[in-house]
Amino acid sequence: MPYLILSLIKLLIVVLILMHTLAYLQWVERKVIAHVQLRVGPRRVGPHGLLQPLADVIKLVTKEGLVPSHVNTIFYFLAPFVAVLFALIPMCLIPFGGDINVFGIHTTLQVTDVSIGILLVLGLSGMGVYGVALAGWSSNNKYSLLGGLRSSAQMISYELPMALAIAAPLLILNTLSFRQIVDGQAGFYFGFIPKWTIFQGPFPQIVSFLLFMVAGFAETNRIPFDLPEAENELVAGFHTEYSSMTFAAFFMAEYANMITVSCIATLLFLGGWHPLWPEQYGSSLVAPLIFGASGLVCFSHAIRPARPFDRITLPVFGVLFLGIAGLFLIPAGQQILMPLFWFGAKTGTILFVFIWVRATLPRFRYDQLMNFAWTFMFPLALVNLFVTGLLVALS
Amino acid sequence: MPFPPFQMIAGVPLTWYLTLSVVLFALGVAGFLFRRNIITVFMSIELMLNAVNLSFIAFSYKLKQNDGHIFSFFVMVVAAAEAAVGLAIILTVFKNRQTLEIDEVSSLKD
Amino acid sequence: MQLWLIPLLPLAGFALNGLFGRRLSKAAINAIAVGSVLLSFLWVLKTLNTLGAFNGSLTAYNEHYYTWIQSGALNIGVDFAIDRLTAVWLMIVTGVGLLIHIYAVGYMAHEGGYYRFFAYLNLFMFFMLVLVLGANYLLLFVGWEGVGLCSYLLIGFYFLEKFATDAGNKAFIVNRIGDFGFSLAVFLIWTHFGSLDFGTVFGKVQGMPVEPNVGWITAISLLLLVGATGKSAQLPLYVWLPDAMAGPTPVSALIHAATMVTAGIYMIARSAPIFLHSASALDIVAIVGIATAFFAATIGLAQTDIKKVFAYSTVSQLGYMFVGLGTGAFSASVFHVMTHAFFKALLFLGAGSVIHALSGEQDLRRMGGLAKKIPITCVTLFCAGVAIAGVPPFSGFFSKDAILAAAYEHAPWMYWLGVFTAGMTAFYVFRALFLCFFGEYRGDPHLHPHESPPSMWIPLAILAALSLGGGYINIPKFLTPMFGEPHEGEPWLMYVSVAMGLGGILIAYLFYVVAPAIPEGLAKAFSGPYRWIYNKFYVDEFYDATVVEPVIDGSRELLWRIADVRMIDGVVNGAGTTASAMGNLLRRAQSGYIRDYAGWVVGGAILVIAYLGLKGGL
Amino acid sequence: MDAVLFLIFAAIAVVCAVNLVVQTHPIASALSLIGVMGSLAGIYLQLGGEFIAAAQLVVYAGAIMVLFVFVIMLLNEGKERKAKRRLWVTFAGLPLLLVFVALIHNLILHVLPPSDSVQFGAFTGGTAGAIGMKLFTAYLLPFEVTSVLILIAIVGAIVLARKEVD
Repeated sequence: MPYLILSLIKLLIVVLILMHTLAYLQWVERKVIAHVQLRVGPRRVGPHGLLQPLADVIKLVTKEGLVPSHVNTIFYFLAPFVAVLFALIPMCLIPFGGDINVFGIHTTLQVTDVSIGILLVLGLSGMGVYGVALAGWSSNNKYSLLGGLRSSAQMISYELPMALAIAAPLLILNTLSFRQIVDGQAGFYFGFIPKWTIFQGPFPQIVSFLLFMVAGFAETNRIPFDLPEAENELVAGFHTEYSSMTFAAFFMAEYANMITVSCIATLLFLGGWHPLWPEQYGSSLVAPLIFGASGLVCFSHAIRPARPFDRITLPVFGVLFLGIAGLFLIPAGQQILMPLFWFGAKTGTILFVFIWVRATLPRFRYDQLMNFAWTFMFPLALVNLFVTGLLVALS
Repeated sequence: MPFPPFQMIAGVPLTWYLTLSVVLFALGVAGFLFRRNIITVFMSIELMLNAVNLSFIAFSYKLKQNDGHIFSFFVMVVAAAEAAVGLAIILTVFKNRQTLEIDEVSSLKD
Repeated sequence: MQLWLIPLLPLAGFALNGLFGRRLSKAAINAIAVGSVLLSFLWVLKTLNTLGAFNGSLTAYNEHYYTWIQSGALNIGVDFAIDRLTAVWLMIVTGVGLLIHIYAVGYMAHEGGYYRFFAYLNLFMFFMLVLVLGANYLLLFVGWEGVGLCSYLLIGFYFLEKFATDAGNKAFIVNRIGDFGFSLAVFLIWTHFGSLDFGTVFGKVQGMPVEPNVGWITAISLLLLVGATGKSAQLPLYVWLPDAMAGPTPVSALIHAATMVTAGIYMIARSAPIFLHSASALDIVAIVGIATAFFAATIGLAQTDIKKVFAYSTVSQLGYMFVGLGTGAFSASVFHVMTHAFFKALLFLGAGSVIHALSGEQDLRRMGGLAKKIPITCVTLFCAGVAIAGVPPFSGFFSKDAILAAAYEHAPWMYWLGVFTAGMTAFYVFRALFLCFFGEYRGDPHLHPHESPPSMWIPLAILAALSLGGGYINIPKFLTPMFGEPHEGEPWLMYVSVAMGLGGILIAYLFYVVAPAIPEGLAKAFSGPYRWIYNKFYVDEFYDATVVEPVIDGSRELLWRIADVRMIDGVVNGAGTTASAMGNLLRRAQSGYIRDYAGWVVGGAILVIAYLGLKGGL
Repeated sequence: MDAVLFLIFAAIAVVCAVNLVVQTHPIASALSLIGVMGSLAGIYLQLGGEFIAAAQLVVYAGAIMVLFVFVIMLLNEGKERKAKRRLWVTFAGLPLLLVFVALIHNLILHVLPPSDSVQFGAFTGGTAGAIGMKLFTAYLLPFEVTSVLILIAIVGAIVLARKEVD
């Protein structure tokens, strides 16, 4: 069955990319926060600490995974597994680009296209709470338990505004399949305003986009909503008792969830892989320009290197970047890479916002968190949905 | 029922689905009868509901109408409401009696 | 044509006053109550004018609003209809009603429950208009019961006095008997004509032959008559009307003289086609009428309460109207209804004005010599007197004369009895008037009678004019298309009745102005009959003994002690005890453990499924 | 292929259900119930009920069971103790249940011909669109009524579970 094999290949690619993204996302986070806080961040391992993630992985794997004696073993080990599982599965449903033809095989840049993709993603990400809750409960420790309770309460509470916020653009696009969602946002108003749902008539979905983002922060237990792992109140919340790989699993889960949320936001509100402005204004030249520029920057640095081995590494990267820029210029490559580039760019921006917020905002208090969900976001989402529905019905 | 080999039948016989739903339902009943933890009993009820849903879906497949889906949708809604109220009740029971043993809560008798 | 506006306006007035009256100022209440009636009067005028009632070209007009009851063959709509009969009644009800409302503003000025009174009054107007406008027997019945209710409420208006509430109950209960007959009649009409619409029913009746002897139509007619005797206070159900005088005087005038009590007349006149198809029924109507007229008049001779006198005179006048109906002179009796509405309303309002002047005194023996003190009232009352006495050319003369003529054609003895009654009427009315206005004042010396405010005497004046000139409104001619040509009697009949009327007046003058000694002497000489008459022939006592007491005892002993306590309570308690006994047996099965119950349920389910399976041939 | 998938899902469902019954710890039961629900969602997909499958995941597994788990953790009331009495329920119940299953199974075989079988994608009436269309036309009133029901349930739950202020 070519279909099965094809899917397996795609799956493999997605997993590889995802894993590296996870690892390097963390590097990016550390770097960004460092710069926000006027530090330099990791730079020991590799140039600009580029090999830091690798080091971390090695550290986590080789560390001794110690299991506290009082935990409920089965669930203790089940929990991180569940967390990672339901963090990774949605990735199979997310399209990264349109149809492509590689070596005569016509396929889509997506592991599988389900007609109810968005619903499934919602459901699966909803399952993620079990990981946290189980972890908290099974490690038989009041801080963890509190963390678990908090996270489950928080996730239930924020799933409602999230679902409502998702429902509004779906009303406009009138489909549940990611592919059609993105197709519904193709084109431009007056030739330059992209038809993304945050701009699209009859009712631009800016409100629901913001709601979705906030709910996304809460769903992924990110600052300012990271109550389940509030160090200063609960030691480390639900993963207090976890170490080495099991801890790493939760870490991965959290970052994977971040990526999922960003992807969904991109697909649902920011027009997926559709360019920011139309082709004829040269939107397809952005990528090569950026990569080319960075390549040149590498070379310019290589002229006066900070460290001796930079004389070797920087040119390598320069060549790499220039090569990528070149790939973007040949039509075949462009046809495959352009969508990926735009998609990546938008998702990356949102991820950057995640990190930025973490570096900036303080943490909520728990009651504030709940009140915010139920007394502000939920009604707002309802109103937004109502207005959208009304306008859609009218137009 | 003799299992026909796969290549002989196209697809899965509908009866399997119904049998599955019966088995699940029976297991739900069993949970209701044998467990003594209120929450577990409650969950067995949910299990029964799910079994019934399955049979709804199966029959609506046979009849090629989606009314069954709608019924099971309503079942879900009612189950949600039931869960909310039921769990609240369980909380109050626990608050008042410090136990979840269903046999301790036998004030129906008098 | 918006007929519905006519009754709805007073209803609106009722709603406003009834709901918010407590908080409204008296001026506002007056505005609402009188205004609503005024508006509906004006609307009646406009409607009748557009329908051409005033140039005599009125034809039946019907409006259907919606289907009220629709079950099987039974189809009852809310229909309002106007024909000539209705037109007359609309004019009477709204016109006289309006005057009495205005009068009441002055009369009730110092009473408590002001807004309540006017709310009830408006409600009464609403029901009366529904009664008149309704185009089928059920609507008629609705109005019928409604006015009964209002009469009950208003008789018992001073509900702090026991006699008032008693009188209210009496009116209500006695009317129940009549309404019972009426409803039976309605059922019969439905069963035999398959409809309740006037049009359909009468249409079917036309096709039928006149019943020589008793038959269905007669039964229906007689049951209708029972209803009419209840509402219109005829023998043997007249007893409630005199007591109804416990209510405020405007009520007596409006409800118990001018409008409601004539509902019976209206109903029979409306059902004329049915009655005309049963000779015997008509005879009975006439006999009831004449008997009532004579009987009530005799009682009226000796009453000392001014309102009671007029009450009995009302009963007796209603008797006249029944005579007219019974002798087939429908138009004549409708004519009399109108004139009677004028002068009897005037009598009551005048009496009210007198009572007002004497601040609550009603006993003729404690009046006298008021002519100088309250001249306007005096004059107007005498206008009414001559009108009722049938002195030509005043209104009473025409209508009464028409009736008597018809009575003579029907049966001379009725004529003679009627004429004699007319004499008595003249006598006792003028007796009352002389006692009230002539001679010297016999009442409480400390109180100084004063003339009533204009809001009271203006209506009096208007009514006086009407009762003097009302005879020239030729109702019989107006009603000709419905009831045929009014037949002229020989002139000498007229002379006789006029003579009797004048004679009655003269005797009254002789007795109570010239030589007041004579009546006492007579009373002593014929003390036996006098006491009988004075005590109204002990009719109330007779009813008490024969009807009321047995009913009360029966309900206490039989229904309460035996039926209720023994049987019903026995059954109920028995059920309870049996149930608890069963429960005691069954509670063995109730272990209180939910899982046991679940087990039972499962077992039952399995049994059911097994049964179904086996039945399905498993 | 269909059969294999079905057997996998069914196996998971049955095993989880049995686990639900035999486990003495509520949280284990809860997790196994979630397993049942997940596998049922798969089976719904096979039967063409894609919307219901999603709803199963979102509503049942995603919301209701979370509530259960939440409450279990909140009360944190350890394992069930050994049964002291009322053993007759067990002894009478098991055979009864077997009879029950056998009866209905026979009934099914009796009623349905073994020929009609399920192919994936043979029934497409279960899409969100189709369901929504029917839900908001033919079943509008029940839908509204259920919404009222939920409202009542919310109020009831709050009233029951709120702290006594006194």
